[in-house]
Amino acid sequence: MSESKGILDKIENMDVRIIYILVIICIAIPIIRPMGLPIPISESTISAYDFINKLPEGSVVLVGFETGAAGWPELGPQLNIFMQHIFDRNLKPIIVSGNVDGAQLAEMYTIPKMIKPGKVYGKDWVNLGYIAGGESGIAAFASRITSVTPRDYFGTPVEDLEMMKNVTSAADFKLAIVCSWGTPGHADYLRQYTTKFGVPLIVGAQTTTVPAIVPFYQSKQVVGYTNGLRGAGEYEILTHHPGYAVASLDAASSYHLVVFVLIVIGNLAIVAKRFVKKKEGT
Amino acid sequence: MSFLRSRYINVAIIFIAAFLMIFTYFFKVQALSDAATLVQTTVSLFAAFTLALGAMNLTLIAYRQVQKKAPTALFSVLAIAVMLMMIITGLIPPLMNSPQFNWLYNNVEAPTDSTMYAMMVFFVASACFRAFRARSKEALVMLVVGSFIIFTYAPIGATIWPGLPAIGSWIEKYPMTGASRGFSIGVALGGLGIGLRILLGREKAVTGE
Amino acid sequence: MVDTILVPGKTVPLIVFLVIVISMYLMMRYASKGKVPTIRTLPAYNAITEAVGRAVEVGKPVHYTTGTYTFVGQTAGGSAALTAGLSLLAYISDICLSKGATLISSCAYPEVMTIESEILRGSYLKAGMEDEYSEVEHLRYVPIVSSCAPFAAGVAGWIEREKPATNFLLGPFFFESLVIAEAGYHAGCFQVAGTTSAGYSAFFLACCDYVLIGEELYAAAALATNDPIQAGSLRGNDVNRVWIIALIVIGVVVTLLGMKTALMNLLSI
Amino acid sequence: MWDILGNWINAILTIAIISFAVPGENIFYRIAEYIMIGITAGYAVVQGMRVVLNLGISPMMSGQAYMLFPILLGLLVYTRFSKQYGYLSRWPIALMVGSGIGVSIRAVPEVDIMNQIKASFLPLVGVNWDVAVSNIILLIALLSTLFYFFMTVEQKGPLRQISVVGRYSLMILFGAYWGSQLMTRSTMFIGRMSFLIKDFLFPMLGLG
Repeated sequence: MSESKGILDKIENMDVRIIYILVIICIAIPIIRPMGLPIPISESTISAYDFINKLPEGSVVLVGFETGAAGWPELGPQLNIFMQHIFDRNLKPIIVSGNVDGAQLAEMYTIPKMIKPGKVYGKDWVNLGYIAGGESGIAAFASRITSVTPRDYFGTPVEDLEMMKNVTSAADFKLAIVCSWGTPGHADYLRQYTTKFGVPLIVGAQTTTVPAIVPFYQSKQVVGYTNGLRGAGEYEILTHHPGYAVASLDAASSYHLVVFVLIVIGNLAIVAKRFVKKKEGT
Repeated sequence: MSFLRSRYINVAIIFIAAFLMIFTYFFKVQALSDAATLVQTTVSLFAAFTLALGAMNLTLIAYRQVQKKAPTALFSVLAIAVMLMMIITGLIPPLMNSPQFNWLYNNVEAPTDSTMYAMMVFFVASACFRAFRARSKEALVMLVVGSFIIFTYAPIGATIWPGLPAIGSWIEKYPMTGASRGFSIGVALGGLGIGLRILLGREKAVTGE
Repeated sequence: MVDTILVPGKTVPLIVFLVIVISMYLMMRYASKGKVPTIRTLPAYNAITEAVGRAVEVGKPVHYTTGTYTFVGQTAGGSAALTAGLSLLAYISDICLSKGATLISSCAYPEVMTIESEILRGSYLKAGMEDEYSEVEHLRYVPIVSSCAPFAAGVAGWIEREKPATNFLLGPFFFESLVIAEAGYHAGCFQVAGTTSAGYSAFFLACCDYVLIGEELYAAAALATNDPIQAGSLRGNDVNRVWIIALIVIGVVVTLLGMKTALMNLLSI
Repeated sequence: MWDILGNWINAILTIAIISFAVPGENIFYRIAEYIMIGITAGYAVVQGMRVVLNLGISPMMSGQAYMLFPILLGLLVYTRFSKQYGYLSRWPIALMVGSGIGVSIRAVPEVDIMNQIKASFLPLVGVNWDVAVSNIILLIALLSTLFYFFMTVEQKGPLRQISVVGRYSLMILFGAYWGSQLMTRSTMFIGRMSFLIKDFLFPMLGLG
């Protein structure tokens, strides 16, 4: 009896490093050899896709790269596929970021990959760079764009950009997309763009913030959202551009499975221990 | 000049700035809206100035450590050296866009930052192992809900049984939305309360003694 | 006149705003005139003394952090939690000094560090030990600039090395919450945590001995400062909660009666 | 050459930080920790300079002379290092705090309170029974959670029961947050592992 109890104790107080090594292995294997599990498409992704698909050509869309390098593995795939869809539909994106390095990430990782031949900077898309000052900065940007970004990311005065001739405030945006990993995030965008100027909002969410976004989606303040890497994968399938997200989701699945098994083992150990105790008691 | 040190100046600045922002949200008066935008531009500018404070404090700490020959001094000097490297490459024209700067960003800043975040994968797993144990009824609720949500978000859930994500989405759409609303309404009220206390100068931590 | 300058669609929000602010102001005034509301008991708040006692027993320091927020350019919720965390810092520092424990606080922003330094110095002054306070020894500055990763790394690493006996995490947190709380758990710290973010409350429930969930953090701060104004503003929250609950119930009943559109139109002015 | 060196540094730093988990805190992690602190601080300085240049100095040079005033006020931030004039640094901070509070609380009644209340006027009749039951559950969760946070009322008797339901609703919320954590965190780690395996290890071994 006491021997089985010893094992159970050991399971309950397992060295965490065993868990850590398991995690590394279960994520590495599907990266090396993907399994290609099917990806069902969520309603919220479809509603985001439909909204973008129905915008008239040439509409100005604000895209908030509200992430740093660390959030990129999750938000990058979403931003990339949104941008690709935007370019495919001949919409005109304005890139901004309230994060110090968001605009740079766009220049380094998104534009070179997603740009279509024939698109001209300043005419078909612009990058207005970093907005300092958190929500205050966003509020100022919304009411007059040049008040916080008089020059774009490359140092050109905004008035000299052809696309910005008729775009002076948030009232000229037909849609705002925000992919954020903290502040500024969907809440700031909702307050400053949606409630103040009535700009429809699509959120490219981190999965962790989805529970906070669902209430806004239910109350129709957010027209659609994509859920992390999973959402990016769904969007890649919807737009027929399967890429990084689709390929990486298998690793996510295997990680979830391993954690679930760990949870089950932990609980079985507790239940078994109670059972052993009871038996010893009688 | 002692009146300059009084905290009432701070309170007055805070109050006027906040009032301007709130008033122009509800009412349209062109002159005040322009003033509000100017204040916001100024705030953006100030925020940019504060970005350098971290570097200054870091240098100060490193200096003190070197002076005291503290055991961490060497590490602090390393941090300062890396910091200077980043600043110098950043200043090479085109500002913040030189190949050297981008190289540093790409190969040092981005990987350290994102790997640190990625470390959570371990901590979440081990914390799950510990948190999701049915020690009490409350923990049991968390465990069951958590498990359904796990299989709602991971594509493998639907492969195992399509019912799993369906139940998970239902939880997300109804009971969780309800609780989330209740929680955030409360936090929003608390935030308003503190905002009001700061505006009235009752929060000495913010306005100074 | 009012019609011409009021932004369309903002009438009801303005009324709600005024109702909340005025009711809160009135409750604060009542409280400051001596009608201080009682705050319900919070086990996590009562555990603070026990936690400090633990540190005295084993002769190890107490670690404190308010997380990676500052007052500048952040949301109201974050500022509120940070203010609450700072109030609790003053309270906990007093307890530490009276029991003979050393408190070390980690902060992420220079401006927060300045404020914490003032708080700690004040606390030492109150205990008559002002000579023993040193900013270098009792405050750790771990800068955060564009992300909280360096802060998380710096604090977690320090906890692994120094193994404090008690770890307080009270304030607004981002992802560093779990990194620090896990490090504290593995270092065997007695942990008391509290934050206003739902996501990070969940983390704390897993790793910490006692947790203040959401508004409980504000309540704990009011208890700690013994400030009637703070207690009054909690009462103000409760008063507003009453009408919010009532409005939801009325709305559901009106919807049952099939007159939802009229009500929605009324509320959208 | 630089590309290869960069790739190596990238990989070494990544592994050094992961080594905090397995085998545990060590000298390599510590070096990476301080490099991280230094590089982010440096990045912020340059970014700050650029904003000051774009937003303050170049408009000032091109005619908007009044921008000199905010620039000088902004410099007051640095007086905090002086004992004598440290109080001056509170002024720009006060402006930032005031404006920050103003813009965030002005929309709270609408976004976080009214719109959420309006979205809770849910139909209980005239819809399918399953939707009706679901809506009732949502309302119970919402009202009981609101109830749980009554702070200045000692909760006894039936009030206590409602608040217990509220506590369970909160556990549902927290359970959901937990579940969502796994996805985000695994995604970030997948990003790093993809780099290590596909962009570093494979090319080195001459694979795929």
